[in-house]
Amino acid sequence: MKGMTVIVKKTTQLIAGIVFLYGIYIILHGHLTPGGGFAGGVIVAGSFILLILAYGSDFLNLVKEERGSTTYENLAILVFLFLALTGMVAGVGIFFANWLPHGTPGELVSAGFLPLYNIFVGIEVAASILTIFLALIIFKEEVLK
Amino acid sequence: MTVYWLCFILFLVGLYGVITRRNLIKIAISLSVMEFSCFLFLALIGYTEGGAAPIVDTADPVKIYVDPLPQAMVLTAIVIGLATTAMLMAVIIRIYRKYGTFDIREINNLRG
Amino acid sequence: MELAISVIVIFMILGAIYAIHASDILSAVIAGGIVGYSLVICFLLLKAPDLAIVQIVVETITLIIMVAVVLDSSRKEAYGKFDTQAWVTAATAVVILAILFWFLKEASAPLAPFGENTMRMADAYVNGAVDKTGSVNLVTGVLFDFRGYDTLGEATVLVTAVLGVLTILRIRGRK
Amino acid sequence: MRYVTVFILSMIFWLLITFRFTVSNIVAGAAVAAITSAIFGRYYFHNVGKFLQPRRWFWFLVYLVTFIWACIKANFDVAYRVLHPGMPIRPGIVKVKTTLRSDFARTLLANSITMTPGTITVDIIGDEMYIHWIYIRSEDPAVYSRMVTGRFEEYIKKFAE
Repeated sequence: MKGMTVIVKKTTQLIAGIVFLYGIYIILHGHLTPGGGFAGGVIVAGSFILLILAYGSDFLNLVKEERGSTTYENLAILVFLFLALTGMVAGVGIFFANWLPHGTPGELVSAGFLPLYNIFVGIEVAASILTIFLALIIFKEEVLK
Repeated sequence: MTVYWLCFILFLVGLYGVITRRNLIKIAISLSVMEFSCFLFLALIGYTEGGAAPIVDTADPVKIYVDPLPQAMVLTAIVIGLATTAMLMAVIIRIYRKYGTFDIREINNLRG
Repeated sequence: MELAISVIVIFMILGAIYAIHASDILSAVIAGGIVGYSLVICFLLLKAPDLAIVQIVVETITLIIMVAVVLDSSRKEAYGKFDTQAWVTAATAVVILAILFWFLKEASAPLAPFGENTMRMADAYVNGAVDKTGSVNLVTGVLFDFRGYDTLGEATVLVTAVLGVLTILRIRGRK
Repeated sequence: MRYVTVFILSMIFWLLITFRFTVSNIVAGAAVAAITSAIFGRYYFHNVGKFLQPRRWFWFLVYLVTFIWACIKANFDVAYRVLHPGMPIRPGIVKVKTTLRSDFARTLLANSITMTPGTITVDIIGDEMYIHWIYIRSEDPAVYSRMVTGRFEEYIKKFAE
């Protein structure tokens, strides 16, 4: 797949980082404002999709990237499961127990486990959607060759 | 009550597309139309007249909020919908590479 | 409120009907986008900003994937003349739709009118939820604390779908 | 150098969208900005040192004023063409040769031309820009290049090259 014109490339250089940062903001503030791991994860994946669409598929050394995103996805869901299991080990004995101190509602560091769950679900969703997209692109490359 | 009926009509339009069309991409579009009508129905059920968005304002304890439960259900369903649509697209493009057409009846004939 | 949402839903129905009957597949895909983006406006009117954010991004990425698939293959609708079998299918569809509509008419009678909360259990999720979960956003509280199992299952479905896509699409195995 | 620029810009953006100045927020912002600069830093512009010269900022302000004025004029022109009952339009695509060297300056010029109503940059191939124009006033390349690019080109050359 070829990239697009120089206008799109230069604008992408400026914008992609900001889109990524906005996705992370949505993920981290999921327990305070609208949004959360699902919305932010899709936005983070969107910033990488923007880079791939603008620069073409030779840009990111694709086969290696797909292996990386699959690894991140599986690791994220494992950590999610592990965080849920800590509730059983920590003496509470309940799956998905929120045993960390809750803090003041409305602060960035509050609500116990919920920000951590948000972060790992965000990584998982972003890696999944990126993997699907990369699989489609690699399939196209292999067929055209 | 009209809104519920219109929402169900949207579902029926999607079902009509799935039954009568022969093009695989149109079947995928009709399936996502059915998905959207289900999401809309759940969000409609959770709405309360005069309610605020479910972000608690700690300064104002007597506010009414809309029901957060259907919203949480739909939130997961939307992302699953994206994954299943992408998987459907993968199957469809694989079929196109093998048979060279999107028409399901032609594919049935070619297989024999 | 009910009137505004009704107008938007009628618009969505028209878009869906056009998407089903268009003769060019690319315009069918774009007309399907009408339905998705109108849904975003409905969510905003129904006071569900979380859903609106997710839906607008997901719809965009779905459109990108669908347009990529369509541009890569044929744009022609392979639907020529209306033969006997097509008439039989259409008649079957109309009968099924009529039966389902009658069923809706019967089943929607005990439903509360629009705007009154139908669910009795909503109180447990709203009142005192901030003290129980510590999260100001009630949707996140329900998603990860009250109903954590659902989210875990959803993540599993996502991983399975990705594995399915990789299995279907990779021609050669990895070296 | 590029990484530091991206870090500072991300930090400013983070503080603008969150807008609360607690310790935890600033620490989180620094961490997020570090991740962003680590991933997206290598795709940023190469010579960011030019941002620090005050001369360029002066010419940037001049360019901004000219651009807004040209935009207002073009708005009225297009509104006249739309509302006139005879619809006096003569659309077509013209080829304009640009003297700008760097890719960033060319992108800025193309975006300025696109944002003034009536003209749209379709593509840049080599040195030549292909521009769709709602009313082609002249067919001589020297005259119409002057009309389309206006004074943007010299100002952009002064602050972005």
